[in-house]
Amino acid sequence: MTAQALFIGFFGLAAVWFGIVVFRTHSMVRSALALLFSQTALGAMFLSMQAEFLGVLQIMMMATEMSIMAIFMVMFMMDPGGLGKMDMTHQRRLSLGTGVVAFATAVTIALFVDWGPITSSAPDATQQTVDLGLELLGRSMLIFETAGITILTAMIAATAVAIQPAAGGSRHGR
Amino acid sequence: MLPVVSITLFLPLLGALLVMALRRASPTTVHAVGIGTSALTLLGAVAMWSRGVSETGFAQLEQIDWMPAIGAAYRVGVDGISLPLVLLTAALFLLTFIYSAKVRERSHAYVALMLLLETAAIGTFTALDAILFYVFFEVSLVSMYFMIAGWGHEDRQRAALMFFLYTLLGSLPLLLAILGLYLGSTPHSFDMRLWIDNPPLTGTAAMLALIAMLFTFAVKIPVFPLHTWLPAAHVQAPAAGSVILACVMLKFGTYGLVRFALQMTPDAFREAGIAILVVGVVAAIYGAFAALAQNDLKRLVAYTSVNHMGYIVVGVAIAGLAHDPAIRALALDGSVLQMISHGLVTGALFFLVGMLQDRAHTRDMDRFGGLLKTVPVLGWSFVLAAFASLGLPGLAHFPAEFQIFLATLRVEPAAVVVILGIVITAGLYLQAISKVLLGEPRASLVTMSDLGPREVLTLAPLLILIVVVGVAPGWVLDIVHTTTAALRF
Amino acid sequence: MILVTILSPFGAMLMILLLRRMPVTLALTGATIGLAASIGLLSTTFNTTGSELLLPCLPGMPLRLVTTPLTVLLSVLVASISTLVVVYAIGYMQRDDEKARFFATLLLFISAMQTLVFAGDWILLLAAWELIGLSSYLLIGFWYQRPGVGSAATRAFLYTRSADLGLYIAAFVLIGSADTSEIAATLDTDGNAALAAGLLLLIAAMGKSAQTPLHDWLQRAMVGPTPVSALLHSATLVAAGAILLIRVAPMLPPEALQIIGIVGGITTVITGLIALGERDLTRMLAASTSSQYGLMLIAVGAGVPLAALLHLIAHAAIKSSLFLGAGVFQHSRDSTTLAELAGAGRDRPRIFIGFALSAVALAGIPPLSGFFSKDAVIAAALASPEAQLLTPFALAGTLLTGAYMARALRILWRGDARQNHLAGLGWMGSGMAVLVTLAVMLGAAFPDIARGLHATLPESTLAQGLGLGFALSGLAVGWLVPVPRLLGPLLPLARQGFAVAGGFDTWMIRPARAIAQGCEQLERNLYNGVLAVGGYALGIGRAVRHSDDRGIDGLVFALARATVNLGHRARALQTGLIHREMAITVLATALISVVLLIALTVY
Amino acid sequence: MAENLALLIPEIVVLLTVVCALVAEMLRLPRIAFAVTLIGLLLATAGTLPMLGAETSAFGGTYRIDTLAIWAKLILLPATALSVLLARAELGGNVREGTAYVLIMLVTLGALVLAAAGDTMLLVLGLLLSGLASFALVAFERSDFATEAAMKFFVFASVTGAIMIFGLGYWFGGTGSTLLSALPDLETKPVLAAAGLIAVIVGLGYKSSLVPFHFWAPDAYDGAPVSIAAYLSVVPKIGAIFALTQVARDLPAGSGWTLVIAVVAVLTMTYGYLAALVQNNVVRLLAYSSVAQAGYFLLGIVAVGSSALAIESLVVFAAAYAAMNLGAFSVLMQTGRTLDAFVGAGRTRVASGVAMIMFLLSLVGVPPLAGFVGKFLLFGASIEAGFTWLAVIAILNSVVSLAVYLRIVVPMYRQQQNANSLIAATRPPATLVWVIALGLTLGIGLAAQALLGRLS
Amino acid sequence: MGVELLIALTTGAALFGIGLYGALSQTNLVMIMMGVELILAGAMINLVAFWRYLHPDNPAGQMFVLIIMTVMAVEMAVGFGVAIARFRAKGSVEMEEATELKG
Repeated sequence: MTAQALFIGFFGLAAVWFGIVVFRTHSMVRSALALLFSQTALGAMFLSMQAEFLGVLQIMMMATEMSIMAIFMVMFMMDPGGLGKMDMTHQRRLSLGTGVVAFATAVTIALFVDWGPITSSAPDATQQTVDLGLELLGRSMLIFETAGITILTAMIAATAVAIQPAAGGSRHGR
Repeated sequence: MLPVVSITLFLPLLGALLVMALRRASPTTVHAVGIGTSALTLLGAVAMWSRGVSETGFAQLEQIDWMPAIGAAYRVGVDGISLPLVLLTAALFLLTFIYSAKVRERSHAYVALMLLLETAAIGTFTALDAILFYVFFEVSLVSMYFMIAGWGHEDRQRAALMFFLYTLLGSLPLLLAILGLYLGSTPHSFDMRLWIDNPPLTGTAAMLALIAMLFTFAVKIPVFPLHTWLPAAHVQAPAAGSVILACVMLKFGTYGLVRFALQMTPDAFREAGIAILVVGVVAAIYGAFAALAQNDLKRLVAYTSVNHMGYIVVGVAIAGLAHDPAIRALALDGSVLQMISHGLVTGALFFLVGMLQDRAHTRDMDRFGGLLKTVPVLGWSFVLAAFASLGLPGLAHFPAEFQIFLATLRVEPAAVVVILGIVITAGLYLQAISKVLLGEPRASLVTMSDLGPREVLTLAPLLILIVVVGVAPGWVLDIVHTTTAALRF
Repeated sequence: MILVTILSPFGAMLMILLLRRMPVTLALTGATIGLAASIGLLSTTFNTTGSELLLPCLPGMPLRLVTTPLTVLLSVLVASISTLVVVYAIGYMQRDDEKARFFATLLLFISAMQTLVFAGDWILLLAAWELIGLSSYLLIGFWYQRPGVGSAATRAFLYTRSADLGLYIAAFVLIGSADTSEIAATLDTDGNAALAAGLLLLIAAMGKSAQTPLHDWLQRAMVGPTPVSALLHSATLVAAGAILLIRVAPMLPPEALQIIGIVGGITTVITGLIALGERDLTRMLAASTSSQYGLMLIAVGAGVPLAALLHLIAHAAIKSSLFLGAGVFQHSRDSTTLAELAGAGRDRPRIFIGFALSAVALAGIPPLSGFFSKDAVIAAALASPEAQLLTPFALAGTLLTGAYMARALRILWRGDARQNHLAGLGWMGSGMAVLVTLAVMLGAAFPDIARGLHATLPESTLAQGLGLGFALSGLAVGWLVPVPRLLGPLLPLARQGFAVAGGFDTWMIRPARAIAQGCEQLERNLYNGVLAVGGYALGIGRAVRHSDDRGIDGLVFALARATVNLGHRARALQTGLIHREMAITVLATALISVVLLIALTVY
Repeated sequence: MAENLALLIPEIVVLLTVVCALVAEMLRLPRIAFAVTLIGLLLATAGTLPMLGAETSAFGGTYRIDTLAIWAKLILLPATALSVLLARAELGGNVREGTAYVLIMLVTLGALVLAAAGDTMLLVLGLLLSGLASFALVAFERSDFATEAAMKFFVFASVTGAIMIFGLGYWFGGTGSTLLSALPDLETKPVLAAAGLIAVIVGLGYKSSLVPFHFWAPDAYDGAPVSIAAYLSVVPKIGAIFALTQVARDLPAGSGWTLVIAVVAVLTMTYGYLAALVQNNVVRLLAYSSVAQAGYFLLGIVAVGSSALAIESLVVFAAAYAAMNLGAFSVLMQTGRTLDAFVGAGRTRVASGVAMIMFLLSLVGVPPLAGFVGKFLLFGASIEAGFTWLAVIAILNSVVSLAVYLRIVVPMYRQQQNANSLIAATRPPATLVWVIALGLTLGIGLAAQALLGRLS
Repeated sequence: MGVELLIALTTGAALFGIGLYGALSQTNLVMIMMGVELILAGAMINLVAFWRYLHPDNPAGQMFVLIIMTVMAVEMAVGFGVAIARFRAKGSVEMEEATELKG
């Protein structure tokens, strides 16, 4: 049981705990915050697993993302302050069962698959960054480019779908 | 060389397109187009006949590549088994057009549909590519569906649907079998000639393919217990539809039985021969008995079809079982001739029943009586056709049934019980004649008019052919025998 | 020459049908030309081995027409009798409006019979055999509008056709074992095939020649015009059975012969008794025909087909003249019942004399033809290995013949004459006259015939004595003793035609109808059982109960309906509630995973 | 790198087109956007032609240039062009017309990426790329229906996508590579192979609307404009099917994946046709029909690796499916959304009526139409692969399908009850589409050799 | 020895389960999106663990994580777009109110 394992376990627990909180509060804003904490804990896990670049990136991205989400809640949702106590769930039992089964299955896989030899040491941070850079601009360049296009698409699509409805263009035949 | 087969095959389709194009034409013009086209088609068929068949496989081959990569092509041609059927088809369609020239209800669609059906029928008999065969097989099904649904009698929608479901369900196994044969052939090809020369499947695969094919053709022929669509379809179909259905489309089943089941999976066919034979025997006898119980003339004729087609199944089964090529040829000669005879005789009978129904608006035998006095020409025509149907010598069925029975006795003597059928059919036809034609004329029917010129024109060729085939079957059998005697499997 | 004998009546028929006029002239011409051709053939072929004519038919099985002394002789018989019947019919049918149809059918009948006689292969024989069945159907049903005629004609055709199955199968057996359809070649068959074929042929012959128990139709067939009966009974339809057996006699093994003899013997006695009890003149003559053919079968069974042939020839002339006479009496009294005909002989004494001569000839009184032929039969019976069985039958037949003929003569003569004019009597009389002459004289020709056929007749004084004695006693008994006393308890039985428990109707027609009804029932209820079982699945049962569909149709429609129901059910899954749908998706994914796990463990 | 870029010409052209169209849209020049889109598509198609016959990959195996990928371009780009024509017919005059073209092009790009994916990451991105713009397209109208459809679509897409990503992680864990070509290494780790496979089936199954991942499809098609429904039922679906094929090619044999695909195929075909059988809304009917058709594709996928016919059959059926489905939708667009609208349509408009029959018969698989050739090859492939029972079920389903499509055909020739019922206006671009589609449906059927010759 | 790996994988599994629960049980579009985020988070932690303990030599694992981050961001963006459109049309993003399309 190494320190690394302890860290991972701790942050893992935190991530899971906040993950649960997401669906246990009755306020969306609080849910968004819980998700933010969960994701941050995840970032911390990345850091503990010596994936510095990813960890930092994760924490930064998620912070931005969740802030947007919270703002969105306040702007649009009926329950900005999280004061209401209304139930926002359905088919809970079924969902719970599904979640538990999914968890169990994933754990089973983790436990019973022969993962092969475990590497104890990771490349150092610089090496990682170099590797990742080479990967990005080499083999995975197309993937990276595609990701870029995807972001472009997301921008166009989100804008297209979110801007004020256009006049005219009524549907035919309905 | 002029591609006579293709011309004959597609002439009716051209006619159908012409009819569609003449949207404003009067029914008379449309029927004239129909008659003209089918007459030309008959001419084409006669030309094919005059070119004859070859002793080695198929003759008059015409081929255009379609998908060489998967071995599919447009291939047509004839042999001694298909050529008579083509001629029969062309002749019957012409007569049907003449008979139905009175149809005024949606005549455009009627004529176009019939012409489409004619192409499909001729195509089924001439196709030498399995895909092409299947296409024509299916197209005929669809056109017949619309025929029954559009111009049938009171309960037509139901009958049409049943016909459709039955034969569609029936034809799907054939597709599977075709796929099996295709995958079994090396190189992969849909060329039916290759399949016949070198049966692609062996063992269990062949047996499975055979069972699939048998199912398809059993529905189409039809044999007991898959025959129940037949009486319904016949009763509801218009007379012309009944004629085409009984005389041409039932032959798809028996033709397929010979062409596919027997020729493409001969070993499996031999193994299953006894079972097929039993099915044929049961169908023949059952059909005869069921017909005996009918009071509806059309149903009666329909059930006798089951009987006669049963003989063909027996003949083909015997051909499969026989080891002596001479006996095999004998059985096949009989079966093919029986197909022709059944076409002629049942065609005449359905026309006659249609004519009776036009006049009396009923098909119930008990409501007729003494018609021989009031409508002698119709009556005597019926007597002639009925006697032909019960297998009287000198008329079309006799030589065919004689050959089938003779071959049966020589291969499987026990199966000769099927001959009982001819006594039962004799009984039922005599009973029908007695009820409908003999006795004192009914008061309600004395005003009935005898056959008009159009009707005579329809019937006379059939009746003449019935006698000609009965007295001198040689002109048909020579063609048939050329092929059957050369069959080796 | 052969073709002329067949085609001249046939051509005349076609001419009549096409021209629809001058039926009489054409018919007479056709029949006469045929007769001339036959006689011509006789003169060229007699004493030779004969010749053969091939016509194309089925591949490998040509049709054959053979001229041998036997066939030519029979052809002459057919041609002459039929010509005379045509002559007679000209008079008989004078008042009928449908002469054309009558003569056309008659000519068809003649040409079919000629074909049968000349047929040298089984196919042609079979064809002719069935065609005479058809033409007799048409002739018996000639007055189709009268009640009962249709059913009588139907019955005649059905009886014979049922029996024809024997001929069909026999032909198949013979062709199969000899590998040719030529009759002459198939006669070499022996062993089981020969026995089977012989018995099957016997069945066919029993049907055509109206042998017990298939004798019923012949009497009913009397509803047709009398010339038809004359022709039917003498040289054509009924004769065909005997002719068939005579022709195949060389092939028949002893067992078959024995059975043939027994069948003939039983028939001759039973139908003789029926004739004795009959109350209708033509029906009596019909029963008598069966009886006489029974005698011929005895001769065949005794191994002397020549005797049967001679009796056939003699009987042909005699019976046709008897029928012609009966026809005249019928015209004169408009009835055929013996009660009505009492004294009819006195109306036309000349006709009666002819009738009486023929009757006595049939009974077997010398020097009339019947005596010689009947003696030949008795002699054959005596000489056969089965003498103790066949001789009593033959003698009983002779006795009965005398008895019923005497009874008929007595009724016709005892009674009051009525004067009336009869149209066409001249034609009728002349036809009959020639026939009576033949009936009287033919006996003289028998030795020549036997010589022409290279066969010898069994001669036996004992037979002559016995025959004469029984014939005379028969005549005496018939004239003197009233029928009820003679038959005693047998009378009602005889009047019912010895039909056992309803006869043919009960044993053949009713079962056939029952089976047909059964099929119809099955047709309606087919797979109802299956439906009941399948009712649990797919709701088919419910669908069927809700509709009036039955049988397989019901299944098909139920399937269609069940499919639509399934469709509705499938559609119901699409609730529009995304969480439900997603849950279904996830659960289904879990199921798919399970499938995959199973697949993994299986592979 | 440069030679790698040469292999990407079609994609680059599409991307450039997107940019140009976007610029045109910003300048409020919808006609130009339309023209640019069409020209770009044609250029991209033309740019693909020289690659025919290539069997290679770019960027270290992440992007495949093989038969499937090339033919995906040759099928999807023209299909997109037809869809753009349809969209022009339906949405022409709308203020945001150009946006639609841009979004359509982006979805197509995603589908192309999917079909050529050689790497799990590209699978993810392709799925995303073809999904994102679709939501916007479905929501184009902003009505209740449209937004509901888009929302459901989005939820379904994101959840299934997430599941897929989660599962794909296991493949990386098992092989140490994200390349599909590394999959055979999983031979010894069947559980991981299975986990990833299930995930892929979920993700791609949603995109190709396989049962039980199809729930979004009828709703989305119904909520979207007809042209968009037509487009979505063809292009992204074929892309996803091809992606699944790319995955299936590399899956280790003996991991039982064929059985799973076969089971899904049965579910898809059966459920699709059964549900279609009871629809009264023709768009939904065609939606379910397209669900069922997706099941037929799986027959080819099952045979990948064990039958030489598999790839051929998939390509041919994809081409046929694109033609006949677009054709059917284009006739639908000019007729109406409900079955009632079809009453008498065959009598008033003979040509389009006949064309509709052709499309529907082709969907059934009646020879000699395109659908027949495709289905026939698929059946052949699956039988050759030992899945005869699957072919039997597929054939049985074809029977049901006939009933489904007859439900459209029969009213078309029924007498119209009220003669003054509204007839949707004909729109020339849509007419052009069905004419082309008809030509293709007949052409692929009759001249299948042209296609097959190229393929083998 | 792979305690770290196991812990990480278990965390991933837990996040997956929670996310799935959320996606299935929430009635609100935004909340469902949160569930999806959690599933993706689980995927990320799995991938990082695989990279770190099994295949550190292959940066593709990290690459994949990057891609997943993109996916998260992008989906969130479009999801909000859809939510806005829906909100404009209907005034709510409740899933249970979206039942007009069915059958």
